[in-house]
Amino acid sequence: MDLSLSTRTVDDRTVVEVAGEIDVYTAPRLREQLVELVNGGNYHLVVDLEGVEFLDSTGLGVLVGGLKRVRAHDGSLRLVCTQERILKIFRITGLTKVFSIHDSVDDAVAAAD
Amino acid sequence: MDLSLSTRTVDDRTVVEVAGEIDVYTAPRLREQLVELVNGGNYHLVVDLEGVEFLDSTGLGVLVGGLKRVRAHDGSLRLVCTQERILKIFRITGLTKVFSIHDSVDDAVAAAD
Amino acid sequence: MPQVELRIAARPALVRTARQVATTLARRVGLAGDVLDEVRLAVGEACSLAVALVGEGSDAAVSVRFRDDDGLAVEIRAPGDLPAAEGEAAAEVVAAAVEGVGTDDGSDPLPAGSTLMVLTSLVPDVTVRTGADGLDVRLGWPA
Amino acid sequence: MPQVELRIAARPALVRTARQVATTLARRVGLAGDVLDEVRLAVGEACSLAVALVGEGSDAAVSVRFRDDDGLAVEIRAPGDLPAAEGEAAAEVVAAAVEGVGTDDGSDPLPAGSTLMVLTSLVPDVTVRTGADGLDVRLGWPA
Ligand SMILES: Nc1ncnc2c1ncn2[C@@H]1O[C@H](COP(=O)(O)OP(=O)(O)O)[C@@H](O)[C@H]1O
Ligand SMILES: Nc1ncnc2c1ncn2[C@@H]1O[C@H](COP(=O)(O)OP(=O)(O)O)[C@@H](O)[C@H]1O
Repeated sequence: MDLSLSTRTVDDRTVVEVAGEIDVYTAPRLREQLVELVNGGNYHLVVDLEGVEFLDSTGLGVLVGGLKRVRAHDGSLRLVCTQERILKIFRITGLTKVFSIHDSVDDAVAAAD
Repeated sequence: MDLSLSTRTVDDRTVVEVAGEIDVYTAPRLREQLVELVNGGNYHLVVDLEGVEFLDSTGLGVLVGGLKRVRAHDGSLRLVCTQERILKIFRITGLTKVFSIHDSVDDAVAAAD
Repeated sequence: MPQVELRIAARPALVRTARQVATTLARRVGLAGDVLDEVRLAVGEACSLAVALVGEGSDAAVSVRFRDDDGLAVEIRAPGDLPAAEGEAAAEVVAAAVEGVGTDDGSDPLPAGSTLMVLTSLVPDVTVRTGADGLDVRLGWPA
Repeated sequence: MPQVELRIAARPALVRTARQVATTLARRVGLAGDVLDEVRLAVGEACSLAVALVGEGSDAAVSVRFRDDDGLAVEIRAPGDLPAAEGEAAAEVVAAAVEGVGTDDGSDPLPAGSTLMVLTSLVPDVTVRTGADGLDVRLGWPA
């Protein structure tokens, strides 16, 4: 399955719903999406990974890159993920300490910054 | 999916139910099964291909070989197949004229020789 | 998917691997439905011939190359020193080379003729060639 | 499945193909459940590194070899003239060689460090080596 991206606004947050595989081939499209949002003044992002089937370290790199970009504007990038196989990769690389990871989009949107 | 074989008796017919892939790797097992049945005096066979996902010309060769073996004993080998993708291979190779192909095991068992 | 090559040892069990890779790549270039089944079957047929030709004892590999320049092109090669022939004659050359390999145990001969029938019926572009460098089967599904 | 080699052109799109073949073969040797995911991820990580190292312009191929002597062994190789190093040092060599390749357009650098973290966490036997003949990553899942 390829990558699919869709974006919507919930309260003052921008939710990016990601589905499919985030790897060395598809990650550039996710990066472009995040860069575009930040360039468009959206500094509070929620990236919903519930539909993600595969995530590798290139994908992690893009998420870390997105986090740096929003932080440069005092923004936030929160993740939504309950899938054990995806969470495992964040744990292995120590990124569970870097990202706020939520159980649902509602939770992530409600979280204070 | 690998090949699975199961054999049962219906009236005076021996029904061989085949499931999975019949190819150059698995076909020898089907051949052994048919040879064993014929050696055991079972000359009226019904080979049920409804569970077959893949059949190549090696598989066809084994079925033709089985037909020759039972015919040497005035027996019969009938096939059960309604799957278009499998029937197509019999059609391409002209084997629809060689085999009696039935819509159900009941039909095949009921058919007179 | 400009260039993928799969090299398999000459073992029947690996023909399925070649079929799976072929199906994956065919889907990738946008083939779908019945054509996918045809790619799977045709690549499997060609690889079965190639594996039989090389023989299980050998260290030589069967090569399956995929290109997507225009639709899908798959080239299956097996090494071997064979008389030069093309088409049906090439299929007969392979059948003769393989004959006796697996038939002494009462098994059914490899149906090289029906392999070719399947290939020519299913594949828009087919070339089967034999020669001093072995067997070369080219299958093409133009876009 | 004694010996299968997949050779892919150095294109990111083909890393998925390598992952799919790896998963297929891992299943074939009897691996299941979480381990399958781990094979998929680890082979993908190593191939991503290898593809980045070779670079898209190049004609050189990335090679992925599979053996099943004892569990599953996968060896990923990419040509290149690199300083000799092993383990973390080798990952740094690759990171340095790749650096600047894809970063001038504001993209994020290839996380060679986290690649190695993923590999060493997931794979029972890992060796990463660089040298005059390029990158060599060996992954092993003993039976
Ligand atoms: N792709 C990645 N995979 C795993 N860890 C990463 C990745 N990119 C960065 N990190 C690590 O995440 C941590 C925090 O990253 P970040 O928030 O960007 O802070 P910094 O500005 O210190 O790099 C750092 O320790 C960094 O090494
Ligand atoms: N594997 C095969 N695939 C396709 N056709 C085959 C195969 N094996 C045999 N045939 C063809 O099937 C036909 C009938 O076969 P069979 O009943 O065994 O008769 P015969 O004894 O004349 O070979 C023959 O024309 C033969 O060429």
